[in-house]
Order: sequence, then structure tokens, then C-alpha cells
Amino acid sequence: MLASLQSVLLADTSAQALAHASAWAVFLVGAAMILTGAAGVILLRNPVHCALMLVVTLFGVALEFIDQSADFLAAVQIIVYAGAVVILFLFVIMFLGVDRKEAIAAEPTKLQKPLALLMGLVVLVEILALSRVDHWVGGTPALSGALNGPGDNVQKVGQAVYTGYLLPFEMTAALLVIAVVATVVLSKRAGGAGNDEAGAVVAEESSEVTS
Amino acid sequence: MSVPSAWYLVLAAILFGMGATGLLVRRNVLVMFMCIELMLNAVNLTFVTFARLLNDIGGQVDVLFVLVVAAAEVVVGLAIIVALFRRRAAATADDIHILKG
Amino acid sequence: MNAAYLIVALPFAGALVLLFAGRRILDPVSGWFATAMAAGSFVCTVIVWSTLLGRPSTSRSVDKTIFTWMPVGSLHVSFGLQLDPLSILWSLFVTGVGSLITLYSIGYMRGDPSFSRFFFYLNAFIFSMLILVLADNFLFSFLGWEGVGFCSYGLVGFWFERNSAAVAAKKAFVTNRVGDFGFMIALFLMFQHFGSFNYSVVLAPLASGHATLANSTATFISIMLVLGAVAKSAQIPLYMWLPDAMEGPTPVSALIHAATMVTAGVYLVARAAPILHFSPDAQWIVASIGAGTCFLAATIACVQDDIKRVLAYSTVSQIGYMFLAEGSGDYQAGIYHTVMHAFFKALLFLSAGSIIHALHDEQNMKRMGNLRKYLPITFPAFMVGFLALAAIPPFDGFWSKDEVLAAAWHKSPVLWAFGIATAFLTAYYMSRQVRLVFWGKSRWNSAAAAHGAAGDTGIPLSPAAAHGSAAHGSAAHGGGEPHEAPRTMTIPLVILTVASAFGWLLNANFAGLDFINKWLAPIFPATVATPFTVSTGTKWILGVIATLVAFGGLFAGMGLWRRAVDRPELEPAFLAHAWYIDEGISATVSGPLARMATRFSFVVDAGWVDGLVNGVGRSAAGAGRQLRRLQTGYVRNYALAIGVGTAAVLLYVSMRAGS
Amino acid sequence: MTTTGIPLLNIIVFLPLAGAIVSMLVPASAAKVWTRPIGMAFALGELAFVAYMVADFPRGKAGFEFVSSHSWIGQFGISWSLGVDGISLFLVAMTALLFPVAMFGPSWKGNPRSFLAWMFLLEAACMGTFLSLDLFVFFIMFEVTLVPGYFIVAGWGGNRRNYAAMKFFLYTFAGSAFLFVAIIALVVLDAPHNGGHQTFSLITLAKVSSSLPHADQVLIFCGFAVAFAVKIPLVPFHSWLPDTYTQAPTAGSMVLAGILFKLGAYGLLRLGLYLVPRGAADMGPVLLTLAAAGIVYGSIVTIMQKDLKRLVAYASIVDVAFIVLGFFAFSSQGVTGGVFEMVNHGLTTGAIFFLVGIVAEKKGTLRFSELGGLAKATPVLAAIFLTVVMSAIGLPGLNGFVGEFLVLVGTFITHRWWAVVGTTAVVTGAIYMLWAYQKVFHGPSLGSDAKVTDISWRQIAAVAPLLVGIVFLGVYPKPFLDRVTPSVNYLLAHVEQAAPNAHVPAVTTRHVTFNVPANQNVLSTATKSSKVAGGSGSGAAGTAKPAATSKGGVG
Repeated sequence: MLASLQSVLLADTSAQALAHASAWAVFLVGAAMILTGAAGVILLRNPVHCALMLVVTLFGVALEFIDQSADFLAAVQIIVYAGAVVILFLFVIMFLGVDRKEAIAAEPTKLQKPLALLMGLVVLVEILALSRVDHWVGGTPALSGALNGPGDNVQKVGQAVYTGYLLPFEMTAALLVIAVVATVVLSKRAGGAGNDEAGAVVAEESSEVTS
Repeated sequence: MSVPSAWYLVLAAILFGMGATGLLVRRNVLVMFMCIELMLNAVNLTFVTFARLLNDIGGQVDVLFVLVVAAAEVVVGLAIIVALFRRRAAATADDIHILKG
Repeated sequence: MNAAYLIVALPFAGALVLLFAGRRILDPVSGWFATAMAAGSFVCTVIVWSTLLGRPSTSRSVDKTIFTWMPVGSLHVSFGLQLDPLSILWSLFVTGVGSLITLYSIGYMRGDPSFSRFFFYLNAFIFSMLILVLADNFLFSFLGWEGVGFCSYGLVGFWFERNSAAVAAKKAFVTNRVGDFGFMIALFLMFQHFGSFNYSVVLAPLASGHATLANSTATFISIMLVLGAVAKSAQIPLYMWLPDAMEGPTPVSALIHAATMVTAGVYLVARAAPILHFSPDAQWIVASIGAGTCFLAATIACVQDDIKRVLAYSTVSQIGYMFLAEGSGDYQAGIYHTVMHAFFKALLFLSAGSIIHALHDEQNMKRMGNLRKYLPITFPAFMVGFLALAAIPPFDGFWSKDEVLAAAWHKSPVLWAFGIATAFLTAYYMSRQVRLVFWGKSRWNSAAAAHGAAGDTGIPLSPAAAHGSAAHGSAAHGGGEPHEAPRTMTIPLVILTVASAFGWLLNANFAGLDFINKWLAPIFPATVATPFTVSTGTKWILGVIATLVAFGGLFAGMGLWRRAVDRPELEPAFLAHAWYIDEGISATVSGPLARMATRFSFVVDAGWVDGLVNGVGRSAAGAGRQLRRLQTGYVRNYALAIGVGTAAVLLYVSMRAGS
Repeated sequence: MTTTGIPLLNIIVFLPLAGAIVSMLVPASAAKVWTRPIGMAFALGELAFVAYMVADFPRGKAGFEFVSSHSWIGQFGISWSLGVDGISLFLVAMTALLFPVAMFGPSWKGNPRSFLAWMFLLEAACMGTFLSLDLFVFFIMFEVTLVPGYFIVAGWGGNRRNYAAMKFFLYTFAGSAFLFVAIIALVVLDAPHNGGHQTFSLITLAKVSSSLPHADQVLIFCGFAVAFAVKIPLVPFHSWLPDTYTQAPTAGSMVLAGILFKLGAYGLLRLGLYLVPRGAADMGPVLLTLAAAGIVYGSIVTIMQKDLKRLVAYASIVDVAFIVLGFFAFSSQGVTGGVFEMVNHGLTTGAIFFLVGIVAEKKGTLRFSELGGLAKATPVLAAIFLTVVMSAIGLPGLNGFVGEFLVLVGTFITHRWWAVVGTTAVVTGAIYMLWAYQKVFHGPSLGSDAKVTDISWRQIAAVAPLLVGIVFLGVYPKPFLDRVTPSVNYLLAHVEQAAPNAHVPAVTTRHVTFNVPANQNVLSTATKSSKVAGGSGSGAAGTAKPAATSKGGVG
């Protein structure tokens, strides 16, 4: 990897080279952000810090998107992911008060940690090994729209979504509605005459939690 | 002119590995959730890389859908966690093992 | 010749009518109906006999087929009657004695609640016996063979409320079944070697000398046949059922265990003579069984207290004589003795029956005595029977036993010695019986007092006693004065007395009177029974010795038992218990064998086989319990499992894809 | 090969099915009144059709009659084809006779509609099994019999009925797994020999499968043998039998004992000997030994039973071992005797279970220790029971003897010592049956017998057909034997072709020197009698081309 890095820097400083170099720069910054963010999410004990490190990762990924000319996605990524999802995380963390520091070292079931690490590595190696295989599937490639043609990325994505992928798009709409309904039902406070017994349990527990 | 896609794939693989390991190691439910998000982002990255590599917009559209699904999943997941934790004073994922065999 | 069908059809019809309409026919009517049927069958037999008599002696065999029974491939069996001198002679005395006994039973069984069921069994018995004797093939004869066994089961166990009777009936049937096991093996052998059971195919070629049979096969077949005969005729080692069969009513003992059924074995050996001819050692076996049985049974008879048991063991012993005769090669002598024995043994049993009847079912001789004054007809009848059995000259027994002893002497003096010893014992136990029953003090008074007391032979007061006394209103007067039996019982006694006294004329060996020998000659030609002649000199000597021995036994019995009633030194325990053979067998069978079977059935069957199956069920449940522990309940364990699974799949794919 | 106008065999199979459906549809209000007459109508209708078939069955023909064949699943070569031949003819007749007696003889409480429905379903399945000429149809019907069997035992049985029903179902079901594998193997392996296309039809398979390699035939036969050994049951696999029969209701045990046995035995004959003759010939001695062991084992265990119904159940093990003994003797008498014994056993055991049910009704208990002296209170029941007991132990003149004798004679001429062991059953059979009879009926009558009434006219009428069968088959079995022997001879000729000296036993019988001059018509010498060629008996077998020219041949 160092060899290619030197070749890049030494080659020339023409505009095309400049673009090339900037692409590398963006990639490297993004990669750094992703890796540090991911490490942070895994290793930090306080869940709030993890959430923040998650945001860093998301920004890294957004950068990578931009580097690969997927501008619309980068924007969506930041708005939806970084904006909504992580905030939701933080909200739930504070709401449930589970922000006690977690003792990473403690592990009730033995064999869990070492095996997990081993499994992570093995999966990584396998994916890399597999990536060198090229004859995955035969058949003609189904092209749903050229990426590099005229017009900017959003217009092409929009066109693809509303023509080729219309049905999945509608299904995702339905999915979101279901999710919302599910959330309302699940988190409805178990009040009401029907299950006062459940209500009592919750009341008594929450007092214990907050104490 | 741009970075060879192999780098992205390696990066995504590493991110995926870390996410998976995190999921298995951490005991706090929310952190496990975040690790899942990491894995999803790794997948998105791979999608985008291949979209660029194969010059096919479909990859990016898939990322869009992955995003939506991820969002829905987070919403419902957190609702479950809220319902669960309100009912039982559980700090970590291990405290909830009622469904023991 | 169609009278032949009637011989068999009449008793069959009688049995069917009594079976279905039995309960509605009034008491004595069914008795008379049954007697009529038996008598009718006797008349038809006489008709057939006379027609055969008219024919030249060589062609006195008529074969009548009724219908095919089992047509399977090369096996072709049919119901058919063979009317030849042997079968007609047998059916003559079966139906003759049978109808007399049925007549006698009317009186004896009056008042019994299941009166008609008794006569159903009597007719069915006569029918089966006739099938046995008249069949034209071994398998059809086997049908009669087992039919007779079934009827004796029904008759011996007639008063089934008495457990001892039920057990005795079962014992009789099972012991006969052991014999049938042998008979069936013989049948299979016959089919394998002759391809058929018909006498015309199996016996005729052998008898006519056209075919010969290897010694080994002949021996095997005859031994198996003899096993069947031994069971049916109560010889060693399968004789234990006969004494116990005395549980049945007395006419049953007379009919089955004196005159007809027990002679089935003798008939079978006579019928299978052509096969026996080819295996001398089988003949030796028959002779030695005969000799052994007659001696053993005679010894046991000397110590019995029950009037019927004495006669039962005496029957076993006399049939031993018949087997001895047939084993020694003189079939005519054996059959002559069979006919004579049928007369005087039936007479003895029937008179014993009227004695028991008179004393209200008292069977123990030790509680009889001085009956000669009270039973004017039964006493002389019993005396004639006694003299005939004890082989005192001019009576039947002397002549027929003389022939048997001559044949035995010809075979081997040892057998003859057994015969003479038995002759002495026979005279002794019969005179002892006559002494105890008819002479001495009348001990039945004390019996009347102890009316309820069970006889020492352990026979509880039989329900018959209840019927007997209930029916006889007359028993109410005084100490139960014994009185003579009614007319229907005395007529048969008189007829049989005449037969026992002058029956020997049928085959007297002087003045050309040997009718039976001439009649049976075509059945036993030279190729079947090698003729032999005992010089008249030795015959006379043997006759004189036999007579002296008979008189010796007679005076011994009379003398020894003049005063004392109980003489323990003359009644040793081991004889009273029949040499402990019977008790020994039942002890071993019901003891260790039963325990082994119980352990086998519960340990092996319930334990292993059943256990194996339930075990499969239990082990499946056990495995389930172990696997349960895999479900730890921790979400992360499951996630790990999924991860490992994925890793494995990827590994596999990468290896495959890589190659 | 007669095919009458009406689809006779299809009616015979589907009429009981209709009966089941109709008896379920009877409205609840009218259930008490109308179920029995409707059920009776269907059962008797079925009996009438079967009677017509028996009457119309041509005597002396060996092949399959009334064959009706319709393609069902074309690409696998499965066809719904039914046919009947000498062997299955009387089994169908016995089934049709025993079911009405079982349904309307004994009295049972509980829901009449579902009971009749299950019984009719069972009858349809049994008919289907006996008549099917297609392995697939055979297997389906063979399995379907389990379901009603389970529900009848579980629904109306004794106190431990669930355990018994479950054990019965699982045990037989596990057994039939082997059957399924064997069928599939046979069909697939036979395809190349049959011009490439697969067929389940019994007739074509039989023609083709004798050319299968030797090892395959033995393995396939073992698959069949295990499944049918469990169903029959042969000794090591019999542990489900005593529980099922003692817990089953009277009608249930009558039908289970009477007919379900026969499915196994019939299967052994039809699938074992007919389809894989080479395998059957080689495994013959093994099954013979199992059968002989079964006879001895069954007798010993039966003697020790403490309960009347359990004793009769165990006694069935001995009777059924006879059937298998007869089949694997490979002699015409043996196999015909086996088929005859199958029908006998159905009649005799059906009658015995029916009478045992009556005793249970009257005395409330079946333990020997609490029974005794019943004959005084119920003389007619005692008389009928004695007749049936005598038939069970093989008294000549009744049906038991004819079957037993044929089996033993057939086995003796090929395998002498197995037959000798088998003949011991004559003695042990008498011991335990008479012991049981004496324990129940003889002896002093117990106090509790005062109010016991004798057998009712309805019950006598119900058992009458069985009694008539018992006596008629014992005295005049000729019509039966004439129809069965041709098919048996044809089957044995088929086995003879595939396995030349199947019947020569391991123990060669001693040969007898027998110099018979020509003019004597003494037919068989030792050598000739043991050679199986249908002998001089009737039957179109011998060298004739297998007479089965039915349409069933179409792949």
C-alpha cells in the first residue's frame, strides 16, 4: 500500500493528479474516521460515548460515499442516520438510564469473548479470500441504470427508484408505517383496567430504577 | 483517477468484522444495536463500491432501501427494549434470559 | 351296503338333535332317544357284518367315500369309510357295549339337571369312536381320535362344578394331546413317504408284499404311532390320566375307560401292523410297554381303596396284556382279549355303578361290605365279572389271557414271566375287592352316619350324591338300606353277565370254534404277522400254570382279607401313591417348570422385549433433557452460534469456490 | 381375467368410506336412534358386494381377477389399480364378514357416530390393502389402517389405553418406515430393467424384479420383512400386541386381531414372495426359525398370563407364527395352509374376543383369580366358548385343525425339524386354552353369579356367522382350497423360477429306498413329493406362462 502511496505523491501535480490525490485524501480521512469510530463504539464503556463514536463512523461512511460519487446517499446518510437514528439512541439511553458504565471485562458465559474475536477474524479473512473469486454468478448483468452518465446522482437515483424499483419502494413505505404503529403499541404504557397487575409491577420497578 | 475499489472493500470488511465482534462482546443492549448499525453501514459501503465498479445505479438504490430498513429496525428495536426494560430491571442483555431451555 | 352310512349317521344325528333340542326334551326321553340311536347303529353294523360274512374271506373290504375333505396340491384327503373285518369287529363291540351302557345311563343319571347334555356326549362319543374305527385313511381316523378325546373331556368333566373333575378332564385331554403330537408326526412322515394317508395307498401295498419299507422309516413311523396309542390307551408313560378320569359318572368310566376309548390304541397298532412288520424293534417296544404297564398297574391296583380306581388300574393292566400280545406278533390274541375285556370290564364297572348307586355314592370299599345279601342281581353279575377277569377257567378271561400268555411265551419267557406275575396280582386284587365289598361286616352303617364325611381319597361329597339322594325319595328310610338298581340298570348287567360267561366261545381254540381268528385272517396275512405255533404240549402246560396262579391269587386275596379291613403291611405307601410317578411329574411340572415359565414370561417378555421398546421412548426423552441445556437463554450466545454458523458456511464456500 | 360391468373392487373399497362419512353426518339429535341402522346398512351392503365377488370368482384360475386400473400419478408410474386373486379373495371376504359382527355385536358406550366412522375407515383401508395391485396404493392403505386403529383403542379402550394406542401407532409406524424405503428402492432399481420407465404396478414389478441382482433382492426383502414382522407380529417385535389388545374395546380387539394381523402376513406373501422371490428364498430359513421360536416363546409366555384377554392376545402370537411357518416352507400345502390359517385366525380370534367381551360385561373383570364357575349361570355362553376354544386349539372337524395341519404337513416335507417344533404347539395350545376355560367356566359357581344372565339372542346372532364359518371351514374346506391352491401354485412356480431350489432345506431329509413295481399307483416317492410343481393338484400353474395378463401390465 505504501508503494502506491509514494507513486501517487511523486507522479505529478496536474489537475487530474490533484483530483486523484484529493480522492485519496478523502478516502484516507474517511477510513480513519470509520475505523476510529468503530473501535470507539466497541471499546468505550459508556454507551453515550459509543453513540457519539457511532456518529463519527457515520460521517466517515458519508465521506466514502461522496468519494464514490454517491452524493445523494451521503446526504441521506447523514440526515437519516446521524440525525435521526443516533439521536433516538441517545434519547433511549437517557430515558432508560442505562448509561452506567459497563464492565467490559466481566463475561458471564465463558468462551464468549475469545470465540467472538476469533469468529470476527475468521469472517474477515473469509470475506477477503472470497473477494478474490470473480466467477460468482453467471448470466447477463442486469443493469438498472448507468451511473456515470449525464445528469447528477440524485436525478439518476430518483429515476431508478421510481421506475425499476417502484414496488420495493412502496413496500418500504408500508414497512415504515408498520414500524410506527408497532412502536406506538409496544411502548404504550400498560395502564388501563385490563392489566393493572402489569401496571403495578412497572410502577414499583421504575421507582426502584430511579432510586 | 479515484481510489481502486479494493480498498473500499477491505475497509468495509474490517468495519463489518468489528461490528460483528462488537455485537458478540458487548453486553449493553444499545451498544449491541449500534454494532448492528456498523455492520449495516459496512454493507452500504460495499453496495456503493460495487455500484461504482459495475457502473450500475442499482447499488445505490439498494443502499437507500437498506437505510430505510435499518431505520425501521432501530425504531422497533428500541421500542422493544423500552418495553422490556420498563417491565424488568435489567441492565444488560444477559439479565433477560427467561426463555431459558 | 348303504347301511354302512347309517352306522355313522345315526349317532351323529342323535348327537345333533340332543345338542340343539337337548334342553327341551324331557328327562328320560333324551336317554331313550340316545339309546335308540346307538342300538340302531348296532343293528346296522350287524347287517353289514352279515353281508360281509356272506362274501368270500378275501374280498371282505368295502371302501365308501363320502366327500373330499382337503384337496391341496399333491395332498388329497377325503372322508371315507372302510368296512373290513377289523373295523366291523371293532364297531360291533363299540356299538354293542355302547348301547348297553347308554341304556344303563338312563337309570344312573336320572334326576341330573343337565341330563340331555350327558347323552349328547354319549352319542357324540360313539360317533367319534365309529369314525376312528371305520375311517379309510389315517387323517379321518385322527379326526375320530381327537373327537373321542373331546367327548371324554366333556364326560369326565361332566360335573364341572367339582374342581377335581374339571382338573381331571383337562389332564385327560392334555395327556391325549401329547399322544396326538406323536400321531401327527407319524401322519407327516406318512405323507412325506407315501404321498397319501389312505390305507389303500399306505397299508395295502405293504400288506400284499408288493412294497417294502426301510427299517429306519418304519421304526420312526411306528414309534410315533405307538406314542399316540400309548396316550389314548393309558399305557406307560402316559397312563396317569385314566385313574383320575374316574371323576366322571360311572357309565362314563364303563364306556370310555373300559370298553371303547382305551381300545383305540390297540386298534391303531392292529391297523398299522403292516408298518410294524418292517421294524422288529418297534414290535419289541410295544411288547415291553405292554408287559411293563400290566405289571406296574397290577401292583398299584392291589392297594387302592376306591372301588372304581381298582377297576381303572385293572383296565390299564389288561390293556397292557393286549399290547403285549400285539407286540409278540399275535394280533388275533390281542383283539380276542380286547373283546373279552370289553365284556367283563364293562360288567364290573356297571355293577360297581349300581353298588355306588345303592350306597348313595359311596365309593370307598373300606365302608362297604356284606352287600351280597342286599344286591341279588348285582352280586352274581360282579362275581361272574370277577371270575372272568381273574382268568378262572371256563370264563372269558382264562381263554383270552391264555392266548396272550402263549404269544408272550413265544416272544420271550421274560415277557411271559411278567404276564404270569400280573395274572397272580390280578386275581389277588380282584378277590380282595370282592371280599371287601360283598363279605365281612356291613360297614356302610357307619358310612350312613358319616354321610357327609368325604371319603379318604379326598373326593368331596360329589354333587352327584346330592342328585342321587334327591332323586331317590326312597333313600329317606332308616340307615339308607342299600337296594337293588332299577330295571334299566339291571338289564345291561344281565346281558353282560351272559357275555362274560360264554363270550369265550367266540374264539375257543378247539373244536373249530376260533371264529375271531378266521374272521381276522384276511387282515393279518402271513406277510403282516408271521404265523407261529406253540406246540399243544407247551400250551397245555402254560394253561395249567396260569390256572394254578389264578386260583393261588384268588385264595390269597380271600384269605388275607377275611377278618381285618385295614392291613397296612399289605398296602405300602409307595404303591398307594402309584409309585410317586404322577405326583413326581406334577411336582416337577407345577414346581420348577412353572417357576421357570413365570420368570421367563415376566423377565424376558415384560422385561427385555417390552423394556427395549419403552427404553427407546425413555432414551428419547433423556436426550431431550440433555439438549435442553443448549438453550442458555442469553441472546448473545445465540448470536455467537449464528456467527459461527456463518463462518463455517463461508469457509465451506470459500474452499469449494476456491478449488 | 373377468372385468364385470360395475367397478366391483372400487365399490368394495369406497363403500365403507361412504359409510364413514354418512355415519359422521348423522345429526346429533338422531344419533342415538339412527346411527346403528345406517351403519348396519352400509356394512351389510359391503358384505353383499363381497359375496357377489366371491361367487363370481372363477374357480381354478391363478391370475388376478376384476382388475381395474387407472393411471394416478403418471410420471412416477403410479396407477390406482385393484385386483383380487385366490390368496386375497377370502381375506376380503373375512374382513367383510368380521366388521359387521364387530360393529354390531359387542355393546360399546361413547359416541356411536365417531366409533362407526373410525371402524368404516379401518374397513376401507383394509380392503384397499388387500385389493391393491400398486405398491404406492398398498403403502398408503397400509399406513391409513394405523390412524383408525389408534383412535379406536385410544377412544374406547380400557384404563391404560393411551399408552397402548401410542405404542401401537409408533411401533408399527416405525416398522413401516423400512417398508417405504424398500418400496422406493425396488421401484427405482427396477426402472432400468423395465425399459427405463418407472412403475409401481405389482404385476410388472414381479416380472421384472426377479432379474434384480441377488444382494439387492435380499436387502429389499429384509426391508419388507422388518415392516411386516412388526405388523404380524413375529416374536421379537410383539411387545405392542398384549397392551393394545387388552386395552382395546371388544370390537377394536376383534378387528385388530382378526384383520390387522393379516395385512402383515398378506404383505409378506404378496410383496415378499411375489416381488423379491430370490430374497425371500434366501431369508426363508431365518423367518422359519423366527416363526418356530415364536411358537415356543408364545406358548411359554401365554401359559403364565393372569388375565383372560391378555392370554388370548398372547395366544394369537402363536397362531400367527404358524402362518409365517407355512409361508416360508415354500410347499404348496404350507402356503395354502398359511392362507387358510389367516382366515381361520380371523374367525376364531374374532369370536373369542367377542365372547371375552361378553364375559367382561357380565363379570366386570377378566382376572382369573376373580373368575370361576360361570358355566352354571351361563350354560349357552359356556358351550359357544368351548366350541371356539376347541377351534383355537385345532380340534379336527373345526377350522383350526385344517389350517394347522396343512401348515405343519407343508413345513414337514421341506423343513422337518421346524415342523416338529411347530407341532409342540398342539400340546401347549391345549394346555393354556383349556386352563383358561376351566378357570373361567368350571369350578363352583361364585356367589356373584346369582344375577348373571346368559348370553342374549342378539349376541348369539352376532357371533353366529363366525361359528358357521368355523364349523363349515372345518368340515368342508374344499371350495376354499380349490380357489386358493391355483394362486398359491402360481406364486410358488414364480418363486421356483427365481430361486430354483428354494425349498431344499438346509437339513436334507433321508431318502427312502422304495422299490415299487410299475403297476402300483403309489404315486409319490420321497424325491418326487418334495419337488414343488403343484403336483397332480389342480391349478393352471406348472409350466403355463404366468396367467396374469391383466391390463395392470401397462406401466
